[in-house]
Amino acid sequence: MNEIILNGFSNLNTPAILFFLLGFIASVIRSDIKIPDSIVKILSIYLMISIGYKGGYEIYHNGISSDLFKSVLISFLLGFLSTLIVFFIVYKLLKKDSVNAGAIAAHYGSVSVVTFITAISFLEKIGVEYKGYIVGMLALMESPAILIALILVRLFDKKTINFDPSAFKEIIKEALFNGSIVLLFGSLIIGFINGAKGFNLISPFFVTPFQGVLTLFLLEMGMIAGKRIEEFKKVGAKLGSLAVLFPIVNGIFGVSISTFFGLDIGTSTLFGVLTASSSYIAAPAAVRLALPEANPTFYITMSLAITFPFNIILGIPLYFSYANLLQKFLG
Amino acid sequence: MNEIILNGFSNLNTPAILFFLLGFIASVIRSDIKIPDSIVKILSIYLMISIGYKGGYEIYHNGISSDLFKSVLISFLLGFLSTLIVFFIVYKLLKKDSVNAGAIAAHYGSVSVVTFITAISFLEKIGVEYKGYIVGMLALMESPAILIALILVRLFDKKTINFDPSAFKEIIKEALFNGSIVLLFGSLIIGFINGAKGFNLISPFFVTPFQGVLTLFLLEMGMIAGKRIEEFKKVGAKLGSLAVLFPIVNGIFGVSISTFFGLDIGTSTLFGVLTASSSYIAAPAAVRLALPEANPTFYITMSLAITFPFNIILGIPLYFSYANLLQKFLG
Amino acid sequence: MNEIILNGFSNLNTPAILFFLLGFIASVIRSDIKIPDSIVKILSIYLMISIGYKGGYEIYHNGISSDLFKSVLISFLLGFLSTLIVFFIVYKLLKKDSVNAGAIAAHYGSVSVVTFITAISFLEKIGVEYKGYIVGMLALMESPAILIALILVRLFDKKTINFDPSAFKEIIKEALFNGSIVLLFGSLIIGFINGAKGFNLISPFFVTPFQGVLTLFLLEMGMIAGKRIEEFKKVGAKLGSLAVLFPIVNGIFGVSISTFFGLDIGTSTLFGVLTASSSYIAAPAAVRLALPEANPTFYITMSLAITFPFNIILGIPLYFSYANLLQKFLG
Amino acid sequence: MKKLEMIIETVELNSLIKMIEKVGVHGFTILNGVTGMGKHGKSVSTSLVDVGDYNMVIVVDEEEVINKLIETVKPFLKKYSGVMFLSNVEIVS
Amino acid sequence: MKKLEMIIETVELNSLIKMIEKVGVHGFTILNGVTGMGKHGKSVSTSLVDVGDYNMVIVVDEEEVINKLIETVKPFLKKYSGVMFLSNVEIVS
Amino acid sequence: MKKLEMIIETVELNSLIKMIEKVGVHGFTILNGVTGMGKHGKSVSTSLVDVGDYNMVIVVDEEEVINKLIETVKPFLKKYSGVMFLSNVEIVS
Ligand SMILES: Nc1ncnc2c1ncn2[C@@H]1O[C@H](COP(=O)(O)O)[C@@H](O)[C@H]1O
Ligand SMILES: Nc1ncnc2c1ncn2[C@@H]1O[C@H](COP(=O)(O)O)[C@@H](O)[C@H]1O
Ligand SMILES: Nc1ncnc2c1ncn2[C@@H]1O[C@H](COP(=O)(O)O)[C@@H](O)[C@H]1O
Ligand code: NA
Ligand code: NA
Ligand code: NA
Repeated sequence: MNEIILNGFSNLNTPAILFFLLGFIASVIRSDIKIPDSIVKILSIYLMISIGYKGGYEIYHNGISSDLFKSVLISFLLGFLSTLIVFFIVYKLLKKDSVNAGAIAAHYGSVSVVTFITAISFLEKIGVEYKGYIVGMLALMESPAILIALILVRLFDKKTINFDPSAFKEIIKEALFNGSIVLLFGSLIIGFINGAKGFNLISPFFVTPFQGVLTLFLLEMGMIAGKRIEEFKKVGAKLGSLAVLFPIVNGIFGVSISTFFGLDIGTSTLFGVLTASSSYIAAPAAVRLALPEANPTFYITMSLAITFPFNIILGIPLYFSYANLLQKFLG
Repeated sequence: MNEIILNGFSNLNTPAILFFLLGFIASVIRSDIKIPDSIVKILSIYLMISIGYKGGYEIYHNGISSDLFKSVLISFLLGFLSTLIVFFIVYKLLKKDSVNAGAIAAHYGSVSVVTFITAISFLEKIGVEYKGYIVGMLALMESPAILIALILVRLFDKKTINFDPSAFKEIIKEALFNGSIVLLFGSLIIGFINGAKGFNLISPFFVTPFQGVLTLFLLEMGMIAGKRIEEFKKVGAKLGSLAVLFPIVNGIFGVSISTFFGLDIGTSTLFGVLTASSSYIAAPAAVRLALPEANPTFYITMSLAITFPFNIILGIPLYFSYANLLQKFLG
Repeated sequence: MNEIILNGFSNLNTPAILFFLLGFIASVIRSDIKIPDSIVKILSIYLMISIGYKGGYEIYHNGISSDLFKSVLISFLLGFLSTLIVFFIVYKLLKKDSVNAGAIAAHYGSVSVVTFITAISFLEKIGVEYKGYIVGMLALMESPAILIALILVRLFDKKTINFDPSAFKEIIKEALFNGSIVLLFGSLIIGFINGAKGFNLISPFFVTPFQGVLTLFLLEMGMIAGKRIEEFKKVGAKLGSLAVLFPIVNGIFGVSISTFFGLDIGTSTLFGVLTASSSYIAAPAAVRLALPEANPTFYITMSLAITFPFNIILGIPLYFSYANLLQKFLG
Repeated sequence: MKKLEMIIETVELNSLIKMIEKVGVHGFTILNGVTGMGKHGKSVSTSLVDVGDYNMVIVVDEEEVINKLIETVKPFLKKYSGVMFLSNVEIVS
Repeated sequence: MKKLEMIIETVELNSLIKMIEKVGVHGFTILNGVTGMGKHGKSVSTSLVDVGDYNMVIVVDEEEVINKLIETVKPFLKKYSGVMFLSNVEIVS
Repeated sequence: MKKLEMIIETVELNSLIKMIEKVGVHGFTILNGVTGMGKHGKSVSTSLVDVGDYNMVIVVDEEEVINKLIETVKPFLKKYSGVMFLSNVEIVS
């Protein structure tokens, strides 16, 4: 247990985390640092290209692992189960209506790109290896949970909801050809095809300054989170606590399953992080379209203002420590 | 001929070209990657400063070549002749009205900065030298074609068009003090004045990450091109084919003239690229102002969605191979 | 005196200064280079994080100097006195109304981040050391002058002005939790806490390309300054000359005080630059809110179009030379 | 001539445009960068989550066309956030 | 129903919103990216200095609410740059 | 008082402003970030090509001033893309 706490604190003293806290504080004291929307959008595109390309280059370098197909399976399994768990906790235990339960489940079943990227940085800093194709799993896990959540709502709420079929088609299309999925897979493939020559060409832009860009992005994420803390009371103590409980349960669950399937510590940690993380870009947009009756204050605040900070500050070292313990215990 | 095809394919396996294709595909399947306008504008400013500054530093390093005045002459010659060729093909052979013929000619007589930059990257990758002052020729060739095209329209369409003299004055001013001209020449001169000290100071920002920035820019160019393919039918098969024919004719023409004038392979290739390329920033803005009756679907789609991709994917290695053959053939 | 002139001219042949001039010229000849607002904002955030973080790392590296408390005192002293000087010159000698005098004084008492950053680059280029904590002084000197100027207006113009107390509260809050203050101090503290590990992580983004980013920013500053020269006649010859006189007087004053307090040449120069520089971001916004009757043409044109260019081109080497002379003279 | 100003969330803009085109108007104008407050509370636009960005769409046309458009859009606005304002206007030409 | 369009400088937007909320309207809409010319001259917005950026704020409500709002905002507009336009409009729902 | 709303392409904005200033109005307001559809088809704005960006320019003034402005702008709108809407409005002050 000492190790966990130690890692947690060592993770705190990085530029990225401290700038996240700075953004949070700046926003709470209403200081007027405003990173323009267009910058936030291009930073997020940059991070996805970078992480995808590096993953592809990694595969080019180390070859496609035999674990690949296993991992695809794990991805779908984890996405499916975590959506289900969250839905039933909110619907059955909290007695919320199925629409809000589905909206929240869609977020927790899906994934957060920046949480994943922060975890990769964490592993690289402490020198732990992981499989390059995991970036593909990130892309694979973004959309299915949203579809599963919508189906759950439909099953449990036959009367009030009548799905607009054209909206549903829109959602399926979005689930497959979502910008971040295309960008992640596209960059992965290009990184693989380009090999070392291409990597050397663009790494001064897409690789070397990466940590600094992530730091700038987390400054903005801190400000976004800080702006939302006023809404904590609207979310309530129960949902608020669940926003901490969900990532812990899902994270431990994700690490366990992938360790049992025989994956290495680094990759298992990342699966834990993916399962623990909750979406705040793809899911809110899809849910707003498909479930307009759901309350955005619930899902956006939980995902962005509680689960995200929890994961990048405490969650990541926690899942890593657990992956370590489990691996030692098993082997 | 094998060499041409080989070069063409080796050029395809670069990050820049593959991200162009990714952008194109993303846009066709309506994936929602949106690079904000403000980012596209600053990337394009960055590329111009970078290319201009490097050109100026090159001149500082290697001295002003005796070919310089020859090249100025070639620039005007090529700009003038290619505008004329395109105008008469569209006006006489295609029987389009003079206004649309002039609008299209203005685009093909002028040049594309990004096509030029991609060609520079191509030459640097395969280790072929070129003269640094050629960046100045890029700047010289941007505007004259637009003026020539307007004069052609005026000559062939005396009755319907009555030029608003104030608009014409505006266009002349724009032709001389256009943003990209000022930026290219300005950076060239500063790069020359600053010498090695200045170069070392700003190269970590303006030179080292250049390839990565170009890659990001081409991702967006691919998306812009992809968005326009629906309009292919509106453009029609004839104009569509011309959008491939024009660059080939003009490119071969540009390489030939500059080789006959005794320029080296690299510089001749770049003159070929400049002549083959068509404008999609300066020309559309000027034409929209001066020839509002011309159909933008024609000139924008041809220039942006056909000629630009053709040039960066197949054209550049083609003009290079031709420059090679011609040089061998002549001496 | 030769040294001053020499330094002044050597400072002119840097990318940053020459791109400032290019921007100025481009704007005067109405060339249409437009750097989007969102880019200008993020560049300015980048520069503040970078300068703050480097300052913090510097302190981590060299320890907190015993001069620190002395410097805090000097900051407040210089801010207070320079505001007072400017107010009385404009109010008593120029016989302007107290509202316009206060508005102008608020600008000259406060500081310009980019002037300061250009001075840091100047010192680093010629290899002169300075104390890292001076970045904190930059943050300290931004707001007090604005408050002092408002109090002066209130004292000298009891009848016409009745302060809206809620606006005043807003201004006090803004003075303390202003975005740039939070960003500068925050980055300073993080740079100090992070130490060498954090510095290595983000320096490829926040340190290495710094000079290039500054150059791009000064291109825009040049264009902004150029756009305002038409308003020179509205400002008039008297205020126009004062916009050159104020920085010289304040700069010499700032260097003198800090040298007498025993600070080193680099740090004294920077105090001179801070006192000489005038605000064009924080002060205009605050003044527009608190003194809507003041004429923005006066204070924005003076600060942005005259004092800023004067300082970065001639002022910085001037204050440095004076600091040198004074130091030799005294010791 | 009637002028219909519709304020709707950006996520629904495409659907609205489709309806407008189906009804067949002579033109429309879209304003970007719109935020506000209404029955659904304050708009919650942040740089990252597009939810809460609004657009204003203006259509000027003959009364019957506008009425047809209103009938088409009404059920949509029952479900999603948004309002419509109707006024008199003249097209100058 | 009355529609009140207020054009004010961005630096004063927060104060205006507070007044609107105090009066208690049913909704309002804010348009960004507004510039113009009026009694205070041309707006001088540049990329760096925010002075001179304007917003348009639209409130549609019953006549008495709008009148109350006008009375609240009037003294404010005496001091700061800005204008108000009033017209007739119908809320469709 | 009359309110004239003109929607024109950004490339023509400067010319329009010059006309407005020549006629001599008391003020005008420019809205950025406008797109739409009209007789000239859908606006084709992309990040790189500015053609197809529109602005809305609003002028509120006395009827005769607005009429003079309409007569000045009309031939311009015959040639370039754009429309004008006229309505009644009251300036509050
Ligand atoms: N009474 C109103 N006046 C002006 N704008 C309104 C009004 N009601 C609603 N809006 C606008 O319409 C948007 C959606 O309204 P609602 O669906 O009622 O939340 C709001 O965010 C406002 O921008
Ligand atoms: N007559 C008018 N018509 C349209 N907009 C106006 C008018 N008068 C003022 N405005 C707008 O209101 C802003 C502030 O007006 P003012 O305070 O009179 O300078 C101007 O910059 C314009 O955007
Ligand atoms: N009937 C209309 N209602 C609203 N906006 C219109 C209408 N007609 C034209 N517009 C606007 O004016 C622009 C230019 O119109 P046009 O020149 O007819 O294509 C369009 O892109 C629309 O933004
Ligand atoms: Na998850
Ligand atoms: Na050409
Ligand atoms: Na000062």
